[in-house]
Amino acid sequence: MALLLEHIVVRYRGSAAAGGDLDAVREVSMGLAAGEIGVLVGPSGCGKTSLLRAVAGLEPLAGGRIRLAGETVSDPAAGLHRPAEQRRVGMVFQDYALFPHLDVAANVAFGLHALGRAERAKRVQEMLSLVGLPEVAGKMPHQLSGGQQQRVALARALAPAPRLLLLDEAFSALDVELRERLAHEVRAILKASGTAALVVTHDQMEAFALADRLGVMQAGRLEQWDRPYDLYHRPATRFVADFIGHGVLAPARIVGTPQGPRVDTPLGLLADADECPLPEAYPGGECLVLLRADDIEHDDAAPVRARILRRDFRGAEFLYTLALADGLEVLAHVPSHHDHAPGEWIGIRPRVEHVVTFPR
Amino acid sequence: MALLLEHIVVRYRGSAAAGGDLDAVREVSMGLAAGEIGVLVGPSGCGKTSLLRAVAGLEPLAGGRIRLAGETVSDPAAGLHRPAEQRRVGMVFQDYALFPHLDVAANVAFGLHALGRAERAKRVQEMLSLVGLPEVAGKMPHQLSGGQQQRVALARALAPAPRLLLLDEAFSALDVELRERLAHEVRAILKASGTAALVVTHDQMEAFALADRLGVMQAGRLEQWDRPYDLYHRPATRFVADFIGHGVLAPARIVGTPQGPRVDTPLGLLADADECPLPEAYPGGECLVLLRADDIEHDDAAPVRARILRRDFRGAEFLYTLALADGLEVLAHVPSHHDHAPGEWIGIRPRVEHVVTFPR
Amino acid sequence: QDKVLNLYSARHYQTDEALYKDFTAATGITINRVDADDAGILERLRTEGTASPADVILLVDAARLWRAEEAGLFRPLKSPVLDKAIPARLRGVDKGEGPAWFGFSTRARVIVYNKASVQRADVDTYAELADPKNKGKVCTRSGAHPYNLSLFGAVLEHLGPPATEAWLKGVVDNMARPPKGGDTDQIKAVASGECQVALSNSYYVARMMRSSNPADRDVMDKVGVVFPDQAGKGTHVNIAGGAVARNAPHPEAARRFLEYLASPSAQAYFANGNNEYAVVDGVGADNPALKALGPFKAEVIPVATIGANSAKVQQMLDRVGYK
Amino acid sequence: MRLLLALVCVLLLLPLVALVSRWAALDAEGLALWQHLASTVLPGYLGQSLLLSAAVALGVALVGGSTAAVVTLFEFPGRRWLSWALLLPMAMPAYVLAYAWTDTLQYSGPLQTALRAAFGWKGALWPDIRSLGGAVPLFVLCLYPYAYLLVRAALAERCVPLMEAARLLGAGWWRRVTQVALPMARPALAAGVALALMETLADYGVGAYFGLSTFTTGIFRAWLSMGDRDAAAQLATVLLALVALLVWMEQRAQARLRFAAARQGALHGGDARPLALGWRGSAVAWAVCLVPVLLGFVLPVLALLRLATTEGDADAPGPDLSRFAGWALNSFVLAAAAACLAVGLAMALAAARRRQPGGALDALARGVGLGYAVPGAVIVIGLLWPLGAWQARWPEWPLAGWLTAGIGGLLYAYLVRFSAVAMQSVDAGYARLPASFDESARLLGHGPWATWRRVHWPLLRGAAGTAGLLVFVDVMKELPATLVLRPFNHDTLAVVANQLARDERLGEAAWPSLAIVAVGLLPVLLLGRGRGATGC
Ligand SMILES: Nc1ncnc2c1ncn2[C@@H]1O[C@H](COP(=O)(O)OP(=O)(O)OP(=O)(O)O)[C@@H](O)[C@H]1O
Ligand SMILES: Nc1ncnc2c1ncn2[C@@H]1O[C@H](COP(=O)(O)OP(=O)(O)OP(=O)(O)O)[C@@H](O)[C@H]1O
Ligand SMILES: [Mg+2]
Ligand SMILES: [Mg+2]
Repeated sequence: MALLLEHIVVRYRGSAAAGGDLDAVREVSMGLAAGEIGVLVGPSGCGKTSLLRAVAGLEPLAGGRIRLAGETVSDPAAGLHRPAEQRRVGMVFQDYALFPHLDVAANVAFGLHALGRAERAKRVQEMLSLVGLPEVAGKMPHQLSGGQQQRVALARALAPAPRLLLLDEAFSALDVELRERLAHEVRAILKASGTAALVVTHDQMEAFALADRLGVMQAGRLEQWDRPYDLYHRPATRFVADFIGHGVLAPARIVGTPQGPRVDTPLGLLADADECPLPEAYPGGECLVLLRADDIEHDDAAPVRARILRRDFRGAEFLYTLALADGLEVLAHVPSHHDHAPGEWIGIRPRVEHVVTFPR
Repeated sequence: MALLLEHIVVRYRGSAAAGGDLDAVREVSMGLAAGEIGVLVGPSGCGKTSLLRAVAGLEPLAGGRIRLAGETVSDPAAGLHRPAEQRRVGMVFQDYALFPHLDVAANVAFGLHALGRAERAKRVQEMLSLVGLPEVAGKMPHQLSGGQQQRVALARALAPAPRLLLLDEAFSALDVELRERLAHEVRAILKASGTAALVVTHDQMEAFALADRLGVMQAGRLEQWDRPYDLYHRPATRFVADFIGHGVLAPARIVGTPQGPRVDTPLGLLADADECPLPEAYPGGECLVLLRADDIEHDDAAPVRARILRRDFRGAEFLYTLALADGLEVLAHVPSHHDHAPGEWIGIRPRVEHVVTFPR
Repeated sequence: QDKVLNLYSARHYQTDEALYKDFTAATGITINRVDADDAGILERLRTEGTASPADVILLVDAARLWRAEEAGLFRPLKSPVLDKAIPARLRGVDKGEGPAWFGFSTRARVIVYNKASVQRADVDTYAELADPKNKGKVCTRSGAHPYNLSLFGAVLEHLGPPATEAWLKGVVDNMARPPKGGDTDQIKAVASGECQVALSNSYYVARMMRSSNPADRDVMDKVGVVFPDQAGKGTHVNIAGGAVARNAPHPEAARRFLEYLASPSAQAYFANGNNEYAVVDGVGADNPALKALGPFKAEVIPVATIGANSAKVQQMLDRVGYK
Repeated sequence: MRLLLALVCVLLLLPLVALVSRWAALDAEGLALWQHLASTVLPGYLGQSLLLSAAVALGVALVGGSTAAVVTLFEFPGRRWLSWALLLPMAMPAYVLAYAWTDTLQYSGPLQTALRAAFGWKGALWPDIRSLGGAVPLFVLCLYPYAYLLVRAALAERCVPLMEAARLLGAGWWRRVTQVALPMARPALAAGVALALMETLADYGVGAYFGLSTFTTGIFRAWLSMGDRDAAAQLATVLLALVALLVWMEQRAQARLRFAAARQGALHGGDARPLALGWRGSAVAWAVCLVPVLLGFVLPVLALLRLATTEGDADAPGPDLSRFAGWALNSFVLAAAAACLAVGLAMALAAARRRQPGGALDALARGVGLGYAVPGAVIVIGLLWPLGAWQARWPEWPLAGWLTAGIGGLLYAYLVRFSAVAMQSVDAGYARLPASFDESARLLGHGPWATWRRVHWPLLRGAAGTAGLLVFVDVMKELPATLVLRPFNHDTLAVVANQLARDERLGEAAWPSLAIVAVGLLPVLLLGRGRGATGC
């Protein structure tokens, strides 16, 4: 394991006036193999940054243990805390933290003090090219745009080839195109060098694209730590189901049919779903079922009809917020050539591949 | 017009060493009616922040003119520059810029000095509730997470009810859910009060959802300023076509058919497309056609086959990068239950609603 | 034969340089010197203890000389030369090994007054400074200054505590303004009319009388000088003196230096260079200012008593509000 | 390293501890003395000291803060020149300023005499400057540069985005200055005012000359007149406790702010654009800045020159240049050495505390910071006591002899007293570095030393320079410790000036006083030239 967290706790001491102590990270455990990229998502203030800082060695642990490449680096029980500068961990901060007194090249070269002058210059150029800024080497940080600063910070963190890379919303100030390109290239670099990375992002697309392992945090806890596909299709908790993608949890009942158990939803029986639980799983079969926006198809011929409450243009498609006759709201992705106005009634049909249910 | 820019130019003076002077914004013209929300997107460093700063009065213009609600506020030719504090423009900065010596409530109240004490307190609570942070009023900024700080900055900018609101990546540190909710509520507030807003974002989904007018900037120029739907489906320049959404520009030829002109692409004739230009529009009909990822359907029965180069999981769907037999690369969105491995050949079919062509 | 002499001096007179130069020229002994205020010098000496490099200590206040002797910082010296040259009342008490210190010059605490507004007869005793007839006329430097403390200590010896405190109270009541500044400032204040009567050391008066600066002579034209208490116990006199340090590494050089200070040439310097009264009889008669001030009757009082009184005096000052 | 620093701190605290330890010597006689003091003069001492320090603190905050704000936040013709000139009064020792102004303004001085002669007026034309009311402006004039320097540095590095945010929220320049810029500079202002306050409390020269009954005067009376060193030490500890209380209160009030500044990205490399002023604004700016320079430097220097040229005794030898060079060199070497040591110590302490806040080192450093409030002569007592005890205990190791044989003892005393000055300046500088800089450096493999060398030092050079300058001029002006602890034949300008002044030869004392000012100006010039007004 390149990185192993065991029940780590990060606590901020606070005055009673400010609400007392706060456990920003609670008993989080997870592992990352060499070359793997882990991604953390979660609502604002859920403790992502705090977790990264603990891994970097910038916050002391209040409990648990952190192991980097087999070596224990934080273990408050044993009084162990390897200082940040000895962990060989690279980090890009949410606020970049470029050194204002150094130009871009010197910022990037900062971690390369072991290298010779020529080699260092070469590496700096290499990194700056990687982040698409080969020409700004001589500028000062304050002369750069937000996105450019972020990229310089990334180049600086990558330059010394750390054994673990921590990225805290490192692409947030970049446009989609650049962000995808960078994510790809960083991914390639990490894979080639077998470097593990732990990435925080708010962009779920990016999370899915980048992650070997994806985690969802909430209020300091890691709710699920899984492969992206599984996390999307088999969310472990209601929170994860709700947080990932667009969807609603609709009341449903599991019924036995000759073909096996089926889920009876306000949109009708889910026919071709895998992995349907048995009716006995819930009292009376009553449960909640996850209906994602892309599980619902627009089909004028469908028996179930819904009224359009809101329509959000999203480029390739519209996101419709729909109300069934009984008032239940559902979401649906509809290609953008189906252009219906709010207020209209349209036919919809569920098309759920993976049934995800929770107790009511 | 709530905001009218006429050929504005923003220039940064630079030493020769740092590359000399730089026109960060070049001859940009645009208008926003009262209550309208304009959104600017564009690659990192294209001048979005500079444009916003010029509108706010934080950067002097090197040319052009800015009018706010009919009143000229910047006009270098006439030597006019209304100071920022007199423009009644609210702005949320890329780096939040909360006052570290004031607690959250005092930060939000900063622009409300004209109000009475009780009224002020009320307004502060109102704004904090709006951004979902009613309980942090007494905290200091450094005790908040990145996203919380961003929301406080938003509340601070909204509190004095400015006549124009400028948001510079104001939602970038928020998770999708919160971001969508906030965008909606801000939108509602702006609409209700007839306040215009100019928003910079990197999230195209957000741009589409928020914008009444959407603009794409590149290298200081405003390439297009249009309604979102039009911008997506009728990009004015190759750059816009490329930048918005996922797509490729494929070589094509416009041919006359009995049913009228049609575009002949490597994927076959685009059958049911509107607005196809006449073959005479390009020499020999040779042109580039925009093929977006959602213009291409996976259909095993289709005659055109492509090899999967890369597959990116994006939650609801996969983004496939495909190579045709002749080597041309195209992108396709495919629902995530169609799970094919890289290297496989699959059948694809174009389904283009709006034909967008450019000269080769 | 010692070739150096280490000197701790509280004499703050730049003109003393000449004195030291002459000594070196005469004896070949070079002088290493530190000068500071009396209290600091003694503090340093006390701390350095046996390791002190000091040979000779020069102080400018009798009370301090006495206190240092009490603290055992001095080494008594039997010197026939000094015994002969210096009157017994200006030496430490010989407890068998010789006196612990020797006075080399004296200065009188005189009264100056504004000739235009004050009758000499109204200010010719210290007691009259407290007399209601001089109300609003008196100015002095701070009561806590050693020169004043020494004077008041002597008064205490003469009058006893209650009368002294009453006298001090009277002086405070007569003040034209709160105590501040130095003696020269008081003289100038008298001349300018800010106040009419003041206390000063004799050598400041003499110096101004001899000054080549017309402004100074102008001042002196306006003021009169009285040696107080000529009809009584005599004018208060303070002593500047020296001693051999307890752990002097060069006692022989120290002895030679002290003896040199009692020599006519050194004594003449005290009188002419610094306008002090030489302790050796007959020296200094050629200083025109001192000559003009004329001979006077000095009070005779054991230095030890003045030294022992200063703490008591300070408390009285505190009580009567003499700043 | 931490241990070494802690050891140094303990060493520097020794004299203070020695002072406190004198409470152990409190006996019946001592108690009686305390009763005497409490029933007679103590309330007066306390009252005058509090009044004086409150007024001086207010004045220093006003003059220092406003001048710093004017030269950093606004652009007007002559701004750079003024921002340099405002440092000049710093080179002027308080007692010299007191002589100069007293001589000019006193009843018997040239001005009043001439006016009386010319117009036939009688009596005092204005209240005596030698009073509490006169001491306040005097202290303000020579101490405001502390606040000015620290605030100027803080404002020059002020956070541009914050000022912009305030503008967009409709705040005019007055609100921006008072509600954003100055509060952000508050740690610096507080540090400057604290220094001025401690210096005021520790002052003896002006207090004695003006006949003030301050606490320090009381300490000296107890020591010199009553010969009671224990009482003096006990009084000094009361002063210490008072200052400690003040410092603690201010630190508590600032705790939140300091932390905030340390976490936020407060330092912005961007160029802070000062607001251009019209001619009317420029005139006001000139007035605000010129008055302290005139009153605190130009006029006093002229007065000194007048004194030196007209008051001198003709038969006294005039200024002897070769001797002046020697004195100046002594002064300079001492001041420079002390400045280097103090700045080095302050930097090391600040770095160590930043890396690991809280704990014993913090407490020790705070204690060392109090040394500045103790009058130099009292420090000397506190320093000599333990030395004397050592001497008595181990005569074969004559520590005291060694220390006074060279400049070691002097430097020790200077450090005890002036470390606080360097620490305030350096700490104020550190408070402006966001923690994320350190964190980035650490994550890039830099240990404490490398981080210091490559991040802290380049960003703190300004603060270190300021610290050095402050210590330098303070040592130039220092008197009591220098007087007592210096080695043989090692006179400094301050010592010589003092000798002449004690001999009431103010005319001649004017020359070395002017020389102090001149030598003190050297680093001011260097610092002013090396960096522009907004540079730092
Ligand atoms: N220094 C601190 N002192 C006290 N509380 C803190 C501190 N830093 C963060 N917190 C609190 O800890 C919680 C977690 O903060 P953290 O910065 O880890 O969140 P996050 O997941 O990174 O959020 P975001 O996505 O908004 O950046 C928040 O509630 C925050 O207010
Ligand atoms: N103060 C400055 N001095 C010199 N050049 C600057 C300055 N600020 C920005 N620039 C340059 O101007 C260009 C536009 O910067 P701007 O901040 O407007 O970009 P942006 O579109 O906001 O980018 P991002 O999306 O990365 O925030 C960039 O090339 C940047 O390097
Ligand atoms: Mg965060
Ligand atoms: Mg930007």
